[in-house]
Amino acid sequence: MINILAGLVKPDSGRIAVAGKLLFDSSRSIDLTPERRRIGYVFQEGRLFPHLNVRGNLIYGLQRVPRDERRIELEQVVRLLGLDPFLHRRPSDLSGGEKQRVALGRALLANPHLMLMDEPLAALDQPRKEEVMPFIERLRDELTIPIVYVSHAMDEVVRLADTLVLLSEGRTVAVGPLDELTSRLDLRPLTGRYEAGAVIDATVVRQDQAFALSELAFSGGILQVPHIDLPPGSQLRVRLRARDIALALERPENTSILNVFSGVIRDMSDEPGAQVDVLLDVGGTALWARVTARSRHDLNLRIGSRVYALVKAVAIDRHTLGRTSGRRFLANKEIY
Amino acid sequence: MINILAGLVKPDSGRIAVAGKLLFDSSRSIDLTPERRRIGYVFQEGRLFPHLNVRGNLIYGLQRVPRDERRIELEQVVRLLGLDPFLHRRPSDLSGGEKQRVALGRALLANPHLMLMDEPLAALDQPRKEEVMPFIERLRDELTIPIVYVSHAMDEVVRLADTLVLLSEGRTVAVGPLDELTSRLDLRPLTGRYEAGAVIDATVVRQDQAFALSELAFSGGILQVPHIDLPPGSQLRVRLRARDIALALERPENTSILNVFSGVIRDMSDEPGAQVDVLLDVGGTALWARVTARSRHDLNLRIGSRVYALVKAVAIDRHTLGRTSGRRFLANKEIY
Amino acid sequence: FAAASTTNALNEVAESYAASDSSGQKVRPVFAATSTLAMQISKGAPAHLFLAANPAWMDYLVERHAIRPDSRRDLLGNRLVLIAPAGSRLQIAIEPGLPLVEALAGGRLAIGDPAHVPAGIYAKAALERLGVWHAVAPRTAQAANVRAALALVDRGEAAAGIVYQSDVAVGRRTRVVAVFPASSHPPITYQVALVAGSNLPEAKRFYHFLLGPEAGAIFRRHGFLTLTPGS
Amino acid sequence: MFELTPLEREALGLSLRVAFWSVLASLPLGLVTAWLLARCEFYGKTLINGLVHLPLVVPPVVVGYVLLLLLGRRGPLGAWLYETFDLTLAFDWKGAALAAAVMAFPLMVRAMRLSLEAVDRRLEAAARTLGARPFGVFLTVTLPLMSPGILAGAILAFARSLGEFGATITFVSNIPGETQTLPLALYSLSQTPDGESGALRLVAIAIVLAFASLAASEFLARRLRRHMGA
Amino acid sequence: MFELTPLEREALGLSLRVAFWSVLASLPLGLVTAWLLARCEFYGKTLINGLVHLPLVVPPVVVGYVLLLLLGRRGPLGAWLYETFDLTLAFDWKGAALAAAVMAFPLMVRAMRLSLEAVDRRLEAAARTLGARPFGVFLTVTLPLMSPGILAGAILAFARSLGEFGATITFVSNIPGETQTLPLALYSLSQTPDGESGALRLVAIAIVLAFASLAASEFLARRLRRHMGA
Ligand SMILES: Nc1ncnc2c1ncn2[C@@H]1O[C@H](COP(=O)(O)OP(=O)(O)OP(=O)(O)O)[C@@H](O)[C@H]1O
Ligand SMILES: Nc1ncnc2c1ncn2[C@@H]1O[C@H](COP(=O)(O)OP(=O)(O)OP(=O)(O)O)[C@@H](O)[C@H]1O
Ligand SMILES: [Mg+2]
Ligand SMILES: [Mg+2]
Repeated sequence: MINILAGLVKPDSGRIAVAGKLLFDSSRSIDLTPERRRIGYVFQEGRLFPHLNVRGNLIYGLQRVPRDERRIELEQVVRLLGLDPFLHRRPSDLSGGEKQRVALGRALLANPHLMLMDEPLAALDQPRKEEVMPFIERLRDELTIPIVYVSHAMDEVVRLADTLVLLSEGRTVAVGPLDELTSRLDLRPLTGRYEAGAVIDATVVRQDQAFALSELAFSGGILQVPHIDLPPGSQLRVRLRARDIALALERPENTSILNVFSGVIRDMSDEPGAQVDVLLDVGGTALWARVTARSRHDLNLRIGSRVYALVKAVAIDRHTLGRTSGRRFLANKEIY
Repeated sequence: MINILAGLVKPDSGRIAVAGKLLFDSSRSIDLTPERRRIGYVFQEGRLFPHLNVRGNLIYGLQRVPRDERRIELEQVVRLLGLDPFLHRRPSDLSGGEKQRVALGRALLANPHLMLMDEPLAALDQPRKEEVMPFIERLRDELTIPIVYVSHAMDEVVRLADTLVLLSEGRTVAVGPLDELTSRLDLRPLTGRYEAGAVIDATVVRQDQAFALSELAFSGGILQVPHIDLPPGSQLRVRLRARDIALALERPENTSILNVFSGVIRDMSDEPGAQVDVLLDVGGTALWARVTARSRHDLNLRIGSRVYALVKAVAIDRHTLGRTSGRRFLANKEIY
Repeated sequence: FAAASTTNALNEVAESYAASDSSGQKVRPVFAATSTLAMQISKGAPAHLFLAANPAWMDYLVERHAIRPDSRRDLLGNRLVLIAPAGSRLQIAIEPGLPLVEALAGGRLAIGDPAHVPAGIYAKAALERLGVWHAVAPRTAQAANVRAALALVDRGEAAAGIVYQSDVAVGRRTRVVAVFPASSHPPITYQVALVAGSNLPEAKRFYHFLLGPEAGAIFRRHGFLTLTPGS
Repeated sequence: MFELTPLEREALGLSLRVAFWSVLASLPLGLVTAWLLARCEFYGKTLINGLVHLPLVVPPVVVGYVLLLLLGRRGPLGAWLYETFDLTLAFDWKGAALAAAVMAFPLMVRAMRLSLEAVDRRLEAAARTLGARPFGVFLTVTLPLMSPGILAGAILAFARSLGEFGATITFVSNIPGETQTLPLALYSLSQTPDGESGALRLVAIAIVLAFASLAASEFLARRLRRHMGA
Repeated sequence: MFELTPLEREALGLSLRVAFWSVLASLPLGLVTAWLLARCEFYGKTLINGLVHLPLVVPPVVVGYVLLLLLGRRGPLGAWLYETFDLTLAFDWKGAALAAAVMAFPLMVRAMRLSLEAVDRRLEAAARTLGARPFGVFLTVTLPLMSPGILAGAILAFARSLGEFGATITFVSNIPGETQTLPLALYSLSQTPDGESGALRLVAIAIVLAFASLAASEFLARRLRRHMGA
């Protein structure tokens, strides 16, 4: 699929256009070669050139961009991706994470109009993933290139994307803003049960140095989370997993749960089994909570009930925080 | 390290013995060749023979075991691992998960005295991991071969192992029962912060069909979890992550949190930052809870305080459940 | 074992011998360069008779006691001819100081390698005796055997060549410019001898047949001169 | 149409026999040599490597001469072979096969060495842990995995053997029915004034043979590759 | 000690020159052929493959004769070359280089083809997405990646060229200083009754040469491999 975008595989029929430029149109026999599409492709397996050192790999694409069209320069990318220490090493001497950072840089330096990332983290283990992820976030935030990010991993998608295209068995199932799609009950089988949750947009309002907490404002109130190194006023996106939110009928006292929000039940999933997902409206923000069917019965939860959402501050960790990026980031999650 | 056990790499010095059989002793110049060690090795990359079909791979080791020493037969392994559908396929036609199942079977059929598994799941993506994991659990439970399981992934280790050997930078840091080691505060940097928690042994006492819940008894009380398909009386092991447990000074009413246990604070971590890990004694069982430093202050938590542990039932999922296996399962977690 | 240049003639002789010989014993001729065969005989090749195009190799074998010296006879003779491609206008008479280099007009003279190919050795001797070897030598193309030299002329690659008369018998694209007088070079002799250690009576019989008139007629038909007293 | 004369048939049959046996006989030694060069580190490896490649660099006639010196009935090795096994190589089709084998040896070893170097040694380690002894591993894992390379080497050597001339004529001479292979028959014909048409026929036979063996090798290689699941 | 006679020096120099140019000149065509065989599917591919391998199967003398027929001054190609470029190949060292190139061509193409087939095409696709045109990809990615194979092929061809005899003597005959390469000089000497000692000296030179070129190739291959980071 992504190979078709890059021009490496020719589709039977269809139309591909990027930034107003027609790349492929079967009905008009237009088929731009990969090198003329100006699409930067970050491959799952890195695909660095083994016979060139890191610098050689980086400038491979840059050299092929006319001087006056170069908006991204080597120094900038080296700084952005922290590539300085191994500019003169060979790809075979790099760790997996370093390799992917070089692959990112190489694609960037071709000054593409669009970046394609095909599961750039899939081949990495968790620590390596954590190493590369911030660099992708920086690209997204500091450059103005739209990115198509393909991944099976919902946590990556949630952290990076604005717009989500859900593909299943080769067909597009849904397209829309990330928080909208992750909140939709009917897409739950695709967005994942375990990872199900809602994404809220928030602003840093205060840093509590004493307890190393940050206070984030969103339309439902103030969320306290472990310290985030951002100045007050920064926009960010927080993913609250349904499984981390409990419900209560009255505001609990003397618990370690710092975040308690009042809201109204808007919807409830109706699948068989022990678990029920409950959609809340908390001051205009949608939140999902996961409770047991027994609790629904015990607490007599119904649509329209007024409840308190209990959110543990410690459950909100780096995995679920991402800075917003102004809708420039598109991600696909493909399901087999 | 694991290659040394298998006899593929020769250590400078030391002694290796399995089941009373001396395999290597540098001081006595004993060094059994790999083929005489009778150690089954499941490799990270599968290493199936590409020129043999699945059946040929499976019987490769079996053929080399004298008839009267064969305790494990082909049919048994094919059934155990569900290999029937692709017995006559080539490894190149198998998915990653199927490959690892064949690799498991191949190693088993060599009728080893000990199984080595070197990150058998590391090369698989999450759905594939989920596919293979139950088969490994079955091996562990239905055969009497001790298994050494090497992994960086704490969730795999927790699900499979009884005895944990923690290695860091080539040195053994700790050896002991899994639940003991995962509860130790000083090992927290190695066992992982995010995944930190306690492992408790429990017994199925009742199945609640109406709400699809299972009730598990442990020394601290009754734990309600989403339905587990085990008959009452089954032993199992549950991992409760610190981040899924909140604390309260009084028993909260009208919440969706089903599991509330009374306990006493035994220890608290004292690291800088927003989070504090609290060790509880709940009726003789050790539990970890993670709260914010602010909550510790607000609730005035001290060692000896009596508190309630709040455990969401929905947080206890397949990832954290494993059946016990009577201490036959050893796992290493290696940290760089 | 026989020199390659006698292939056709000797095959025919062998056939006629087989027809005449009551024992039905067949001769198996083996053809290769004289030098190759001589070396093989000296290393114990299972040969009975040796027909050499170059007496020097006979001497070599005599020294090594590989042949029976008393059986050594001059069997055949040959003439050297100067040849040119059929289409060429080359005309020259063989006489001392002949203007061969000029006649070649920048082309080359194909000869056998004078180091070891008998025809080349004779050609060199003849040109030396005519006093032009020194001038011609740089213009020679030295082939690995007579046939290769002939092929060079045949293909028009070389402007001229010196080969045995017996070799041009059927050349269609080649024309004989002149025959070298016998006086211009040492006599060309093919010698025959019995290989030492071969006591096969049939070998002896064929040896005598070769020296006899019937064989001589066949050889003459193939352009050789016969040197045996019997003919 | 195209019918073979007895002489042609004889030469063709002999060529095939010589090439077949030369390949078959040199396979084991080729394997051992490839193994030494690919897997072992030892003093004098460069020497072995050089020796193996020698027939490629030295003219065939010289190789034939050296063989004659060593293995002729009066040569040191030849005399021993004759006395011990009553085996004569010189002037025998077996000698022709030997000459062809020596000339083709570098090509065979190169192909085998390449394929051996490409065998994943981790698969061999896996076989050891499954109870196979080193030689068993070689037979059941290494050999099957390098079989495409062995095939390529064998076909290459076969082709080279079919064309071998210089070493053969020098070592075993040109004995019809015994050592007169296709190239030697071709030589004989080219030495006679009116042998051209016969020579051309032989060239045609050689070419057909070449194409046939190549086609066979492509076919086998494809089957092998399918068999290996690649 | 060991001092070369002028004849030996001449033959050695000529051999090196002939082998060098034969390899250099056949490299581009070898690459194209290897590309066709490894990357393209077309009707008649088996034919091309067969033609390439022909010099391996057919005796060298025949190859030399065919060259003479085609490229001699009266041959169809030869006449054209002569008229158009005033270029004569027969009796010239350039002809010797051509003969050597033809004989070594199958070996060179095989080595190149193997290495080309081993090149990861996904790297080429990556280069395309980075803005390189197909030919640019070939120059900057494919060629460097197959360089060890090209080196191996070139060295093999060089060695084979050094030893080439049959086709050379038939096509360009044996002209001292012009076409008398080492093997031809060696052959000449070996065929003379008392040339043995001289022949042995030449054999020694050939062997030294073989070892030198092999050592050079091993050295280069190791450097290349290091360069490729493998
Ligand atoms: N031109 C095409 N038209 C329709 N379907 C195609 C086309 N090309 C490939 N496919 C199908 O798409 C499937 C895989 O495509 P793709 O390479 O996008 O996999 P993927 O989802 O990226 O896999 P992974 O996520 O593991 O990398 C193939 O199995 C193939 O059947
Ligand atoms: N004989 C030895 N003695 C001491 N250290 C060794 C020995 N052999 C290997 N090592 C060290 O162990 C390190 C890696 O060993 P090992 O193969 O066990 O890695 P690993 O932890 O399994 O890696 P991964 O988990 O990614 O597979 C090597 O970097 C090497 O330095
Ligand atoms: Mg993909
Ligand atoms: Mg490992």
